[in-house]
Amino acid sequence: MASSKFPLAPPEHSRPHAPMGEGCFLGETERQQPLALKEALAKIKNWFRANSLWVMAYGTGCGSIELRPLTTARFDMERFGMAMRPTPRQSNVLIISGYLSVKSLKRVIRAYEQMPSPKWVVGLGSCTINGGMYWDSYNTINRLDLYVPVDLYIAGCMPRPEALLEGFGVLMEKIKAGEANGWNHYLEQMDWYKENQKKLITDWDLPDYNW
Amino acid sequence: MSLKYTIAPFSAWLQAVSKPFTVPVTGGPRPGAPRYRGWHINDVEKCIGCGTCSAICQNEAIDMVPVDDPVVGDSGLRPKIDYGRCCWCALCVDVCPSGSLGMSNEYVWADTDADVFRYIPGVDEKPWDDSELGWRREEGFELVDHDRVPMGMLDPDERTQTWAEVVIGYTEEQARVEASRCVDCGLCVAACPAHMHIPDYIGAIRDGDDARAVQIIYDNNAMPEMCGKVCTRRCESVCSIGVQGDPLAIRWLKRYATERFDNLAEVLQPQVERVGEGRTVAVIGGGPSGLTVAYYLAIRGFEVTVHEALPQVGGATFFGIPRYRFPMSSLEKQVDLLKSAGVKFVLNHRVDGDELTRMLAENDAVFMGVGLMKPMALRAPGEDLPGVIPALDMLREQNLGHEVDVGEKVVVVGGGNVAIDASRISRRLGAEVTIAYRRRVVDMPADDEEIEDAEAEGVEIVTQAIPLRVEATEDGKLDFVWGPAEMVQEEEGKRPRPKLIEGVENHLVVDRVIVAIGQGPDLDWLPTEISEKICNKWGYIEVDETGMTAVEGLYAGGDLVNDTADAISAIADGLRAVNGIVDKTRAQHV
Amino acid sequence: MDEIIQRIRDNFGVLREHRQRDDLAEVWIEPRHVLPLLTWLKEHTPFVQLTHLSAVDWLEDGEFQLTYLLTDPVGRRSLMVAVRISREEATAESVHTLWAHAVTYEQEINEMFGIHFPGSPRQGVPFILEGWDDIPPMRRDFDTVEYMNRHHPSRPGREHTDPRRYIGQVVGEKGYLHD
Amino acid sequence: MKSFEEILDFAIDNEQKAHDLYMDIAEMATRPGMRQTFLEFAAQEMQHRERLEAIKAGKLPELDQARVETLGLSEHLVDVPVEKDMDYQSALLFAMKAEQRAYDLYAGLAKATDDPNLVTLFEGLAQEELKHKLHFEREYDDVVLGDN
Amino acid sequence: MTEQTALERRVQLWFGPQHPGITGNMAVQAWLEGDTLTSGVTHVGYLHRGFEKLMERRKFIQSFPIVCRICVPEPDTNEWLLAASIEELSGLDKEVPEKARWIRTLFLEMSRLSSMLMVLGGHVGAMGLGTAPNWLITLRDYILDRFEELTGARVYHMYVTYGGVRRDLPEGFAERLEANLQEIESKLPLVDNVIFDSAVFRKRAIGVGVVPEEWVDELGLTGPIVRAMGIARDTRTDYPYEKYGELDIEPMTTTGSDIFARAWMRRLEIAQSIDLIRQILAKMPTEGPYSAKLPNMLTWTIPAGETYVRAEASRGEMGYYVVTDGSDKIRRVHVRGPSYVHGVTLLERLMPGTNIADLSALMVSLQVCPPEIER
Repeated sequence: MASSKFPLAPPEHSRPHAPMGEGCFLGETERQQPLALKEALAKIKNWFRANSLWVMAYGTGCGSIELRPLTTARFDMERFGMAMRPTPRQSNVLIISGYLSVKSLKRVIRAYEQMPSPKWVVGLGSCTINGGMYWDSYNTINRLDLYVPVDLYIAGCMPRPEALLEGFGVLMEKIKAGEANGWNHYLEQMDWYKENQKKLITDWDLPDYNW
Repeated sequence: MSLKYTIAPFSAWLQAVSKPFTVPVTGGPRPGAPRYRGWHINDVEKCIGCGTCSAICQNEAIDMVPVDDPVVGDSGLRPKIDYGRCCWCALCVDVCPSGSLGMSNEYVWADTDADVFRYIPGVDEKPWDDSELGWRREEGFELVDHDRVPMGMLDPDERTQTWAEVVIGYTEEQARVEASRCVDCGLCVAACPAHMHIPDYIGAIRDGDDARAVQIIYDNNAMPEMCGKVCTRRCESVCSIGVQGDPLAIRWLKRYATERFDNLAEVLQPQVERVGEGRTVAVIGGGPSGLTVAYYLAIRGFEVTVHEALPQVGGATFFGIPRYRFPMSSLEKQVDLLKSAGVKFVLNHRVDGDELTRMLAENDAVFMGVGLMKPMALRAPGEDLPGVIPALDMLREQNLGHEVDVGEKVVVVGGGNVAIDASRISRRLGAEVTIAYRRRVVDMPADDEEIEDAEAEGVEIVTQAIPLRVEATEDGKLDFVWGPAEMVQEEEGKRPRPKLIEGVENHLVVDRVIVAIGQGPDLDWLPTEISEKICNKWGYIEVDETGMTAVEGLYAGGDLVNDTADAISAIADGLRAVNGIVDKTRAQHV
Repeated sequence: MDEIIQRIRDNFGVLREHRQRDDLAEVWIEPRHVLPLLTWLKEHTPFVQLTHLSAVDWLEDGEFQLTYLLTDPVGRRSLMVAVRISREEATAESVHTLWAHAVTYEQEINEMFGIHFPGSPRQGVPFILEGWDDIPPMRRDFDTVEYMNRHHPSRPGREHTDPRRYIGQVVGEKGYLHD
Repeated sequence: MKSFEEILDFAIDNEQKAHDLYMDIAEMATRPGMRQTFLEFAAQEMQHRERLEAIKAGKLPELDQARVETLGLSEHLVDVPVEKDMDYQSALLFAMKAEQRAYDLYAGLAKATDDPNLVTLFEGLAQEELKHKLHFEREYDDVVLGDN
Repeated sequence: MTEQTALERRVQLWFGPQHPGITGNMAVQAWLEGDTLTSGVTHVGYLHRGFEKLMERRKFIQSFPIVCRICVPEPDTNEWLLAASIEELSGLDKEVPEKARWIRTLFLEMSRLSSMLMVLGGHVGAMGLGTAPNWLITLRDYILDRFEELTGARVYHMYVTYGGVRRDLPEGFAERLEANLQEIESKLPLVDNVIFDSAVFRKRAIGVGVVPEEWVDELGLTGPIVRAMGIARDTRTDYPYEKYGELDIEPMTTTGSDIFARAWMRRLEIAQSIDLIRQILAKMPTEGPYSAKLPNMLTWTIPAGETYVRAEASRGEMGYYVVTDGSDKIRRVHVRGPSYVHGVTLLERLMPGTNIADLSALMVSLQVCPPEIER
């Protein structure tokens, strides 16, 4: 599986059919670099990443109502290098703004997989943690982390824009420290995620991975 | 399209110099509004662990978790909030019967771990614990009903003219409304000495199933109609609704349900194993504890004989409680139930020491519940004068249907229920009544409602009055001399004691001085070899956790055993003995 | 209002009627009268708008109730026409020919209750749900909590102690009328 | 009585006598539980005696001179004779009265003497007896007069 | 290059659910020939939570926090409708205190105002104009500040309950609200400049998305869509509820029935709302209880019955059809949101012939709110 160009073996439990070839997005190119340089580069990279969070404009639930004040003049998230992007291809932050119906979850998985790495998922509100007020609904999931890797939870129903800003502050710190690695986890545990997704989405008609 | 429409939008540029809308980043997030609904806070000292917050939460976000040992009036449970469920609707705060739960105005909490968003407010330390602002319980908006359905009563003027029951009782509709106030917390169950299934029968009454309510009531109380009328109601004193409003009228609801049915044997269908088939039990004393033992053993096949010194069973509930509170018909209904269960009664028969010894030999078990029959003496000079009478004697004579003459003016010494009963009876006998009590009205052991009723009926209460002596006057009356007292707080937390103010004497000329200062055990008739084993220094009887005394096979209960001396505790003692006797019988079967 | 109800009574027969408010009345009619009555109301009375079409599941009675809310926008009053149909193979006549938006209502009721409206264009086409494999969720016999437990696991680690039971347990609450 | 020690001996003797009296009453008590009551009273007198002995031996600080406020219960209650079938109420009453008498004795002695040291000692002993009396008064107030 | 057939020229396009131009989490499946839609189908269900099912297993008081989630931009109409319908069926409506009714009217009108400010912002935002949304959404946020002060929350207020409201107005509330209203009024001319006097907006809005008058009765259209045709219909005046009957209020109308007219309707109604709020504040009694005495909400049962209660949301007539069966829970509730017709049948009818670039503008002008379609 590992080509000579990518000496790093694929992580354990990785999806056997995950393409690891040239040009693949997975290719976090690992060259034989001095350790110190590698660390320094990683730090610089993470600093840039943390300060240019591009958020995908997908209002999946109620919580997105507080994204509008956040993007406009009063709370103005562009001050912090964050911007809304209309397409997954340009985004690296996916905000799951609350509950997800099964129908939405399908689209969310697809959108998430289309986002280029590194990417982070932020769960807003009770619903993403344990189902929130729709805990007994037949149509909403109770735990978001079963289906996509969640890097940060912001509690509230729904969290106010100020809480979101604080939350993004936490996310930025985690990114700078190199601790927000949900996207890696998703790849490493792909089998587990896919199993959960397919267990719930009975009419699975998606490709196994959306590039 | 005119030029205007091309130019007008550019006016927006003028805003470049105006004050920006943007909230500054410095100084952290804006504080929430004064009544913002943020993270929960809980005053755990005030919280009673009733779980109403958890019950009203539509998201099942609140778990009750044990944090402390349960005590009467506090389950020891505290709410733990799951912020993966909470929707910040604050119904939990608005419903909180103790008013302990609140919300701070803090709202920021972000974490990478989904499992951290749970805590017990007030127990797990949080930065917002001391938050002054935030959503709180507010008077004027209650989600539970604080107001009890008022009980109909005879008019006070009318009452003194009749022996009819003062309390009229709830109508069906009133009972349903009152029952619907219950929040099903169960604190009352712990407070009730017999641990009656209070929320369950209230629920049955609320749902309109009175027969079920009666079955639940009789499940662990064989004299509930009596309790429904005269119980001391520890349950109501811990009722969670009672913290901020009127407690549920648990007694009146029990009264309502039990009064609904005349033939109890038909309604109650005990489903028990007749483990006592072929065994005999003697019960000495037909009071609440004895009758409880008799009923629950009889339905289990035991052959039970109740020995009673008076011509009627009921014990203190017969001779000690005036008929206007507990009519004879109610008592007879209970006795009928016992008879239908096969209990035998030997009336007008006082058991003596030899007979007790014989009974112990002849029966599988003997239960003794003879109560406190000896009135405490005043021990003031003049107590032997004719006209100074113990209240118990007066009550007994009255209840036995004998003529009682109290004259025109009476002073009753004491502040317990007996004193109140004696006063109210005297009122009905046409006398002017004064109660002389050593302490304050709040210290009176008598039921608050009873005190109010007595006052409504024209009984005058003189407090902090210490009896000094009784003297005979020349015209054949009695001069009751008393001195005023001051209340001294000797120890923190204990009730203050009265201390005589020397040198002042007040006189009250009356026809009768009725002494109701308390009563003690009268066990002189016990054989010494038994009394030595079972009595403690105060002359009361000691039993183990099965209700048995140090004498094998001799069980005891009631006022003789417990230190609260009320009917429901006696019933609880009876139940304990039932358990003990049944368990022992079962063990013998094996 | 009284006059309209009187005319319905005369021409179609009313099983039950109820005046909720001055501007709101409800009549229960037989299923066979639904289309004629609604057509008549739309064509010959001021009740020209269909405000909503809703279904109620009376599981105990083995029936569904369909409620058509018709509004007279000029006279500012509404009339609810209710009809009970059997829950077995539940079928009702479509009114989409009278009001185009009834298609959506009928599509939704078809999906959420399983009531079939023959002739309505989008019957059987999923409207809200996707990949649904259980009985229609708005039926009373569909248990949403049971479904949730099967499909949407909750976060573990919670334990609730019911105060009522807990207290009973601690104090040793017992019954004596049964063993 | 002259010396400090003599007086203490006298007091110790008094306590011993009281103890013996209670023992005698306990011996003849017929009512259930009353024997135990009087045995306890006797044991209390023994404790009082031991306390005085400890003071005499210098093991304890001198007697507390603070005035004890009693409830003034016994003064207005009748005397009770020693009987074999005394009940708990009578027993308490008897004990209260006994302590009152002891107090009266010491208080009288304190008045009758001029030596300021002895006055102090007698008054200390008197207060000690009042403390004992208060103990019984409290018990009487709680147990006998619970309803009053 | 060979000639393409009509079929070959036809393109199927999924517009949404993840698309910045769509009004919330919904989708339109559109068929195009070139830039022009030949037909379209609305797809919803992405936000379906089963409110109506969930309310069937919640006690009355437990249903009340959940209903506000049915429409996120304007939750309060839902709260009021549930309260009003349950009050009507239980007979509690006779006990709602005078002051509570005034507070409710104020609350509903504030809610309309905040919703319309947001939608007008969204309206031009969907056409790619960025200035006005920045202002309007901020102005809405000032109203949210007042909501926060009044109810304890910014968006989901959970404030109107059976028998009244949950809290009294805070001290000095009217003055602070008046200051916000003045702030909004002072900004409105600027908003007019960048929206209604903007050549871009006028060119794209005038004459586009015209709703014919015949459809009103056929589809049961309500609200600003109807008023933008010049028909004066408004639930607040037609079926006066709470204190609307005591206010000086006339339905606003305009003509044109196109996207511009509907945007202008909102602009008119923002001014109307501001006026109404001032009237309410002036007439509101200062003293008195804000809630009736409630029975124990954990055990409350109400008699069996059916009713339909309606209110004017910023999008049109919103109604609750509620059935009770004498138990402690709702038997059935059917939420009739205005978008149910506007977002599905009406939108699908308007789509053929519409330019794909105008689709966003068209949807937002109908103010489609997907959660109230699927609940």
